[in-house]
Amino acid sequence: MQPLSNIESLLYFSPEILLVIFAAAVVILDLIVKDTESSAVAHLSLAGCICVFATVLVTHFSFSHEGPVSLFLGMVQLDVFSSFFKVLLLLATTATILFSLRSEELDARLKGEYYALLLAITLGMFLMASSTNLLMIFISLETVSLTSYILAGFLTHNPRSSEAAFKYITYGAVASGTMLFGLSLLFGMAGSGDLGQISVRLTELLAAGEVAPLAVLIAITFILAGVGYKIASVPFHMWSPDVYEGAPIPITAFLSVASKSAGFALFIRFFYSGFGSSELMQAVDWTFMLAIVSALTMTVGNLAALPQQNVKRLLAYSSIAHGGYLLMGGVLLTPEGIGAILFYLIVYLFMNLGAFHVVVLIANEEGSEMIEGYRGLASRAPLVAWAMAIFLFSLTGIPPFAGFFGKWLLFAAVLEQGYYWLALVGLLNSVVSLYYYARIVKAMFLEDAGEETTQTSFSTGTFALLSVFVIPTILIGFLNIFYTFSNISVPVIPMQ
Amino acid sequence: MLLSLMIFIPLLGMIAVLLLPRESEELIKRVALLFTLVPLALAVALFISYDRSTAGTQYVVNVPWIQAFNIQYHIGIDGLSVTLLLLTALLGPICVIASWRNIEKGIKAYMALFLLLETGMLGFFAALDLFLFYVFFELTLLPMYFLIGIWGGPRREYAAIKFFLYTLFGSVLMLVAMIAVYLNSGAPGARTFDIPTLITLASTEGHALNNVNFQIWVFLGFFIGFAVKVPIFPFHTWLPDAHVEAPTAISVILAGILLKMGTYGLVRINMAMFPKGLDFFCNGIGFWGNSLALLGFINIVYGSFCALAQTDFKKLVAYSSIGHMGFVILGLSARNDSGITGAILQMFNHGVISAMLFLLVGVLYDRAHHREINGFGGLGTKMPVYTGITTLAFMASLGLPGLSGFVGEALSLLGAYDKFKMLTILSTIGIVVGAAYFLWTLQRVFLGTLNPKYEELPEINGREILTLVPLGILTIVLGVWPNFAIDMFRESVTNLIDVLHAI
Amino acid sequence: MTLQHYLVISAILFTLGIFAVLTRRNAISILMGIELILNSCNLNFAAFSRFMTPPEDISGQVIAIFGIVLAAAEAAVFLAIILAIYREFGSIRPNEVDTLKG
Amino acid sequence: MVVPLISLILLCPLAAFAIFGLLGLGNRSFPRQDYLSTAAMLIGLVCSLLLLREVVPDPVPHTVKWISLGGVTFSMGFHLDSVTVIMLIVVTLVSSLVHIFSMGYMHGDPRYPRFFAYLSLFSFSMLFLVVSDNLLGIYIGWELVGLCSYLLIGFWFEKDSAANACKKAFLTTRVGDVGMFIGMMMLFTKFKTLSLYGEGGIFALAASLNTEDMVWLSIAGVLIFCGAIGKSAQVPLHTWLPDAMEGPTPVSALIHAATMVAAGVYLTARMFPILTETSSLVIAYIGGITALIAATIAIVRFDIKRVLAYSTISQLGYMMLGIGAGSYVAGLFHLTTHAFFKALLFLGSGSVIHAFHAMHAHGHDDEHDHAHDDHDAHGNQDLVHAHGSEIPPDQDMRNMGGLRHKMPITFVTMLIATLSISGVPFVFSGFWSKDAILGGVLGRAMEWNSVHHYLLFGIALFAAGITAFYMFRLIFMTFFGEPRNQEMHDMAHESPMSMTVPLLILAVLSLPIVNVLWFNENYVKPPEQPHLHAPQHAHISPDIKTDKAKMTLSLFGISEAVAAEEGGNDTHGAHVDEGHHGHGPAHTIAMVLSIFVAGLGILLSWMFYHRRSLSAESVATTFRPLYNLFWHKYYFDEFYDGVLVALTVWKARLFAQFDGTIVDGIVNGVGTVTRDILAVFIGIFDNRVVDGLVNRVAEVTWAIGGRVRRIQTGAIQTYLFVVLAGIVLLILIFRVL
Repeated sequence: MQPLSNIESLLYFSPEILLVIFAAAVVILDLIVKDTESSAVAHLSLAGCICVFATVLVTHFSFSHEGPVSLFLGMVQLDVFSSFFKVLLLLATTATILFSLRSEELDARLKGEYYALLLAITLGMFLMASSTNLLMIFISLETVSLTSYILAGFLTHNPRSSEAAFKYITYGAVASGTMLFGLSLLFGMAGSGDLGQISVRLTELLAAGEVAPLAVLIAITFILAGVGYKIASVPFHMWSPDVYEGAPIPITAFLSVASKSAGFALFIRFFYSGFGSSELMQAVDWTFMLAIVSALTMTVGNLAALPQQNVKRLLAYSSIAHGGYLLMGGVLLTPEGIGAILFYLIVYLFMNLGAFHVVVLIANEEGSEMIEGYRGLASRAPLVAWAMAIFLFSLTGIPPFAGFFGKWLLFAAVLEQGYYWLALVGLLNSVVSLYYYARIVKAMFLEDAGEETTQTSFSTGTFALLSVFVIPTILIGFLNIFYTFSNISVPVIPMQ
Repeated sequence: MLLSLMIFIPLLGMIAVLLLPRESEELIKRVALLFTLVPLALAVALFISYDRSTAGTQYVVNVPWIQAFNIQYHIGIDGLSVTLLLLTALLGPICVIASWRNIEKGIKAYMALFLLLETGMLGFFAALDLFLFYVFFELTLLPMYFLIGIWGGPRREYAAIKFFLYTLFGSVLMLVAMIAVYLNSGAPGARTFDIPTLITLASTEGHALNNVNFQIWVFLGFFIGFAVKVPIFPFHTWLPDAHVEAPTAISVILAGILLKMGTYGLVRINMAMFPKGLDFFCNGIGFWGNSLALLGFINIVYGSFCALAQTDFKKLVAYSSIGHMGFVILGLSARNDSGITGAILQMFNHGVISAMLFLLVGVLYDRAHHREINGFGGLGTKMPVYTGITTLAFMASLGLPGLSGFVGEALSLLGAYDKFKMLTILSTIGIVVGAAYFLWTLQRVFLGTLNPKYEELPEINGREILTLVPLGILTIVLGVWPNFAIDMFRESVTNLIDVLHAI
Repeated sequence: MTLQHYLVISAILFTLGIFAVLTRRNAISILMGIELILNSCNLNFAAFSRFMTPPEDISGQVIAIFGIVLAAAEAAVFLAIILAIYREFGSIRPNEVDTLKG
Repeated sequence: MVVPLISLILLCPLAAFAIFGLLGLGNRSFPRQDYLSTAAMLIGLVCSLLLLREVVPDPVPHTVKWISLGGVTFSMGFHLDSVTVIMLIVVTLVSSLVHIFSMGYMHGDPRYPRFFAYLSLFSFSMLFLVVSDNLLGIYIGWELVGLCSYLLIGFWFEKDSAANACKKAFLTTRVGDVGMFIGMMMLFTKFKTLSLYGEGGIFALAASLNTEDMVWLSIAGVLIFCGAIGKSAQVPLHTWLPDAMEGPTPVSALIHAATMVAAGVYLTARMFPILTETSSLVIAYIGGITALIAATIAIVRFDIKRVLAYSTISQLGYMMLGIGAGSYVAGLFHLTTHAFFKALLFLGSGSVIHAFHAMHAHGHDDEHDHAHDDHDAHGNQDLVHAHGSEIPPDQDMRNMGGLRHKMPITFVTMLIATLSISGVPFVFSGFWSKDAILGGVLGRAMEWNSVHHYLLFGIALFAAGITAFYMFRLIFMTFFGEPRNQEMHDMAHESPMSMTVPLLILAVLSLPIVNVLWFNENYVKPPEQPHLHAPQHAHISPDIKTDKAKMTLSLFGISEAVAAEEGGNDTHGAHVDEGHHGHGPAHTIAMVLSIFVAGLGILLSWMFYHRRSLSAESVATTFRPLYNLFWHKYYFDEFYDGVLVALTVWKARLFAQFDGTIVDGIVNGVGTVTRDILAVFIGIFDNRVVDGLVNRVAEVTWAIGGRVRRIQTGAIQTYLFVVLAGIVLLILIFRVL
C-alpha cells in the first residue's frame, strides 16, 4: 500500500484538523467573551468534540473499505484500530469537559486555556493512536505529555497541584528521554523510522546475527520505560498516585482513562507491529517480561490501594491495578488479547469516569476527597450512592456488571495462551481489590451519616450524566456487538 | 417461557418497588409480596405439570446470548433443580412476610434487594449454561452483602464483608476452572458453555474433558467454589457470623437457599460433569479416595459439637446447619441411589427445617431482644403454641422419624455405609450430639420454671404462624410420604448414577 | 571519526544526564540533566542517520531537529512549573517538594 | 378385613392427637379431649379383639412402597401374626385403662387436654411399632414412642428434675437407637432391604447365609439389640428409667412399665430368627445381669415409684434372658403378664400418691409444688443433670403405712399384683410366666449342658427371690403397720371410681386367664433360628420325661405350655429336637426352686418389715459397702455424668475454641509464612488480606499502609531511581533466563 502524499492526506486527516481549528476557536472565543462566569467556551469545545466525533465516523466509514490508509508518507495510519481509539478518546474528552463544567475547583479566569489544552491533548492522543513512525510517535507522545503537565498543575495557588505538575514533568521528561534514547538505538539498528520496515530489518539482522539480541532488548526496555510511564505500569508507575491526587479531579479522571487508553494504543501498535514477528520473538521473548510487569503492576496497585483514605488516590492506585489487568491482554499477541483489551478499555472508560464523576460531586458537596466524606451517602443521596456502588463493584469485576465481562474476556484470553499463573494472580488480585472498593461502599451504606442527615439534592443534569455512565456499566456485558473487537486488531497484528 | 417468567418476575418487582415512593411502606411491602407470590404460583403450576417420568430437562429455553463465545441463555429444569426451585419460590413470600414488621429503616431498598436476590437464586437453579450459571451464582452475592450489611446486627459490616470475600475467593477459583473447561471443550469456535453438551463431551472417551488429571484439577476448582457456599470445613467460618448478624428473613434465605446453591453446584457440575474427578476423591482408596466422605464426616461431627457449645440461639442453629450439610456431602460421596437421593432430600428438608428454625429464633428475638439461650427458661408455660412449633422444628432437625429430617439423614447414611463403613458409623455420633444440643436448648429455653423477666412475653402472633405453617406442613408431609418429593427427581438420580458408573 | 565515537559520546552524555537527574539537589540542575539526556538522543539520531542510512535519507537528522524543538518546549514548561513551585514552596529543592506521598 | 382394622386401630389415636395439634395452633383445645382419646383407644381395643380371629398360620405382609428409588425400595406395611395381635390387645387394653385412670388422676391439671393428646400420640406410635413388618417401620415407631416418652416424662416441665429426666431419657435411649441404626445399615447393605418377612425379607435371606457370615450376623444382631438395651432400660443404659418416674404416674404405668419399655423385648423377639448363639448369649447375659442389678438396687429404695421402676427393669431383664435363652414364648408370655400386673402396681401407687396429694393442696395443681421446692430454677440446667433429686414426700414410703384400711381396693388389687410378680403359685399369672422363663433357661442349660445357662439360671433364681422380698417390703411399708406420718394418713382417702375400676380390671387380668392365649399351641409358634446350633460338647440329656412331672404340670394347665414349647420346638429342626424333652423335668425343678425362693423372700421381708424381728438397719450396717453400692445404684449415673457427659461438653467447648482460634489461625499462619518468605512487595500480600481482612481489618490495613509509605516516599528522585533500577532489573531478568 503506497503512502499518500501530504496534500492527499489532508482529507483523511480531517478529524485532527478540525480539532486544531476548534482549539484555536476556543482561545479566540475566550478573548471575546469577557464574562468569566459564562460557560460559552466549554460549550464550544463540547460542540467541537461532537463535530470531530461525526468526522471521525464519516472518515472511518468512507475510507475503511480501502483497508488501512497510510498518510503523510507513512507518518500516521488511518485504520479501524485508530478510529476505535479516536471514538474512545473523544468520549473521555467529552465527559471530562462535562465534569469540568460542574467542578468548582477550576479557576474561572483560565477556562479558555484549559479547554484549548484539553482539545490539544486529544489531538496528541489521536496521533498516538495512529502514528506508525518513530518521529511521529515521539512527537505525539511529547504533545500529550507537555499538555498534561500543564493541566495537572492547572490549579494555581494550590501547592499540591503544582507539586503534582513538577513531579509529573520531571518523571515524564526522564522517561520520555529514556524512550527517545531507545528509539534512537532502534533507528540505528534498523536504519529507518517506519515501524513496518523496522520489524522487517530487525528480523533480517537478527536472523543474520548482525545485531546482538541484547541490543534489541535494551532498546525495547528503554522504549518500554516511556510507554510504561504513560500506562503507569510498575516500575514506571510511581508518578501516578501523586499526580492523580494533586491534579484537578476532571484531569485525574481524564489522565486515568484517556491517557491510559492512548498509551495502550501506542503500546499495542508499536510493540505488535514493531516487535511482533515470530522470529524476533524467538530472539527476544519480551512478552514474558511484560507478563511479569503486568503481574507486578496489578499486585502493587491493589495492595497500595488498600490503606488509602483519599478516594482520589485510592482510585489512582486502582487504575494502576487495572493497567496491570490490561497488560495481561497485551502479553498474548493474539487478536483475542487485543479484543479483550479494547473491550476492557471501553468498560473501564464508563465505570472509572462514572466513579470520578461521583468523586467530583462529593468534592463539591463535602469539599472532601476522603472516605469519611462518603459516610452515610446512601441516606443522603441514595441514587448517587447506588451509582457509585455499581461503578465500584464493576471495577471489582462482579457480575452482572460490565467490569466482570471485561475481566472475563481478559482471563479467558490469558488462560487460552496457558498463562495459568498470570490468570491466578489476576483473579486473586480482584479478590483483594474487593476489599478497598468495599470500604467505600461500606462507608456509603453501612455507616451512619452521623448527626446531619440532610437530603443532599443534585440537579437533574447530574443524574442524567450519572445515568450515562451507569447504564453502559450495566448493559455492555449483555450486548453482542461489544464482543467483536478482536477484528479491530487486524491492522496491527503482524502477518506471521 | 413459564420458567423465564418465574425467574424475571421478581426483577420486575424490583423495578416496580424502586418506582414507588419510599414513604408508602405498606404499599411497597404489598407489591413485594405480590411479586414473590407470582413465582410461587408458577412454581406450583410447575410442580403439577412437571413430568416425573423422565430424567431429561423440561421447560427448556435456549436462545443465543453472546455468540462470540457461544454463550446461550439456556435454562431448563430437571428433577434436581425443580425441587430447589420450588423451595426458593416458597421461601420468597415467607421471607417477605417475615420481614413485614421487623425491618425499620429503608424498607424500599430492602425489598428491592430481596427481589433481586430471588431472581438470582431462581436463575441459578434453572441455568443450564455454565456462564449463565456463574453469573447468577454471583448475582446473589451483591444483594446478600447489602442485606446483611445494612439491616444486620451490631457486627454486620464485618459479617457482610467476610461473607463477600469468602464467596468471591471461592468463585474466582471456580471461574478459572470454568474457563479451563470452556477452552478444552473443543476447537476455537466450536467451544461451548452448554452444561448438557459439556456433560456428554466429558463422558466421551478421548475427549480433552475426559482426561482424568484435567477432571481432578477442574473438580477441585469448582469444589472450592462450592465448598465455601455449602460451607464445608474449613471454609465455614463465615457462616456463623453471617447468620448471627443477618436479619431473620435473610438468615432464612441464607440457610434455606444459599447453602443449597453450593450442594446443588456439587451435584450439577462436579458430579455430573467430572465423574472421573469425583471417582478420584471418593473411590474409597487411600486418603484422597476417602477425602470427600471425610469432609462430610468432619462437617457432621464438628458442626454438631460446635453447636453443642453455643450459647447464642442463632449461632447454635447456624452450626447445626453445618452439621446437616455434612450429611449431604456424605450422601453424595456414596454415589449410589440411596446416598444421592438422601443427599438431595436432605438439601430440600434442611432448607425447610432450618428456615423454620431461623424464623422461630427471629420470633423469640423480636420479643426478648436477645438470643442468649441461658437467659430464658420456662417459656413453655408462657407461650405454649410457640413451644409446640419449636419442638416440632427441633425434632425434625434432630432427625426424628416421621418428620422430613429423618428420611434424608437415614438415606444418606444407608447409602454411605455401603462405601465408607467406618466413617459412616462415626458420623452417627452426629445423630446423638444433634439430639443432645437441641434437647438441651429446648430445656434451657422452654422447660423449667418461668424466668420472671418474661412473665409478660406475648404469644407468637398470627403473621408469624402464617410463615411457619407451610413449612411445618411440608416437614410432616415429606416425613410421612417422602415419595412425594422423590418422585420429582428419581429419574434424574438414576440418570446421574448411570453417568457416574459409566466411567 | 567513526560511528563508535559518536555512540560512546552520546552514551556518556546519557549517563551524565541520568546521574544529574538522580543526584542534583536543585530543580534547575535536574532540568540540565534532562537536556543532556535529550541531546544524547539527538546525537545518536544524527550519527546513525549519517552512518547507517543512504546519504539522501535524512530522516535521522529530521528527528534530531524535532528533538531539539521539543526539548526547548519542555524546558519552557519545566521552568514555568519551577516558578510555580518556588511560589508555593519557597524552594526549588526537589526533596523538599514531597507533600504528596504514601 | 385385616388392613382396615389395623388402619382403624392406628388412625383413631392419631386423629385424636391431630385434632389437638390443629386446634393447638390457635392456642385452643377441644373441650373433651379426654373422651376423644379414650374413645379412640377403646375402638382400638375392640378392633384388636376382632383381629384375634384374623390370625393365619403364615401371614402375608400387607405393604406399600414408602420410598422407591431407582434401585431399592423401602416398603411400609403390616405384619399380623399371633404375637402382633396379642401385643395389640395388651397395648390397647392397658392404654384404655390408663386413659380412664388418668381422667381421675390428672383431673384439674392445667394441661389436662394435652396429656390425653400425648397419650393418644404415644398409643399410635406404639401400635405402629407393633404392627409394622419392617425394621424401618419399627425404627420409626421406636423413635416416636421415644418422643412421646420425652414429652410425657417432661409433662410437668416446670420441675427441673422432670426437665432433666425427659432429656436424659431421650438421649440415653437415642444412644441405643444409634446402635440399632448401625445394625440396620449393616443388614441393609447386605440384603438391600429392611423388610423382615416374605420372600425378599431379611429372615428369608439371612436363613441362606453360610457359616462364615456368622460373626457378621452376630454383630448385626447385637447392634439391633442395642436399641432394645436403650428402650428396655437394660444395663448399661438403664439409668434413665428410674428418673423417668418424674412423669405423671399413669405415664409410668403405661409407657415405663407396660408398653414402651417392653417394646425392646418385642423387638428382640422379632429378631429371633437371625439370632446366632453368640448374640443370644449376649442377650441372655445382659438380661440376667440387668435382672439381678436392678433387683438389688430396688431393695434399698424408699420412693415407691422408684422401687417399681427398678423392679420393672429387672423384670424386663427376665424377658430378655428368656428370649436370649431361646424360650421365645416364655419371654413374650412374661411380657404380657408383666404388662398387666406392673401397670396395676403403678396405678395402685398412683392411687396412693393421689390419696396423699389431698393433704398438700386441693386439686392437682399441687403437682407443681415440686417446682417451688426446687432449688434454683436454672442452677442445674446443665447437660450434666442433677439427679437422685430428693424424694417428694407423697412418694416416700417412709411416710406411709397402715393404708390398708384407708384404701382397701387399692390395697387388695396391689396385693394381688405383688403376689403375681413375686411368683406365688399357682393362681397368679406372674408365677407361670416367670417359671416358664426359669424353666426355659434351665432347660437350655441341661440340654446343652452349658455352664453359661446354669449360671444364668442361678442369677435369675436369686433375682426372683429378691423380687419377692422387695415387693413385699413395699406392701408392708405402705399398707401394713402403723401410719408413720399421722396427718398425711388422716388426709388419705380411697380414690374415685374412675381410678379404682381400672385397678380392679387389671387385678383380674393378673390372674392366669391370659395364659390361654399363649398355650394354645397352634396359636403362638416360636420362629426357627436357622443359625442357632447347639455347641458340639452339648451332650443330649437322656429322655427323663416322667409322667409324674407331666401330671403335676397338667394339673395347672401348664401342660399346654410344655406342649407349646415342644410344638414350637418341633419346627426347630433335628439338631435340637431331642434336647427339648429336657423341658419337662427342667420346668418341674425350676418351679419347685422358684416357689422356694419366692417363699423365702416373702418370709424375710415379713420378718424385716412387718414383724420387725430383724432390723434392716443392722443388716445395712453390717454390709455397709454392699449397701452403699445398692444405694448409689452401682454408681452408673455418677460415671455417666462425671465422665461421659462431662467429656462431651468439654469436647464441644474445645471444638468451639478450635473453631474460633485455630481454623482462622491456620489461614493467618499461612499468611505470616508467605509474608516472611517474600519480603517487601508480596509481604504486604499477607494471606490475611484474603481471609483475615476478614478478621483483623484495621491492624493489617495499617501494617500494609506502613509498608506502602516506605515505597511511595514523596521524593521525586527516589521515583526516578526506581525507574532506572526497574529498567536494569528487567534487562537482567532476561539475561539470567
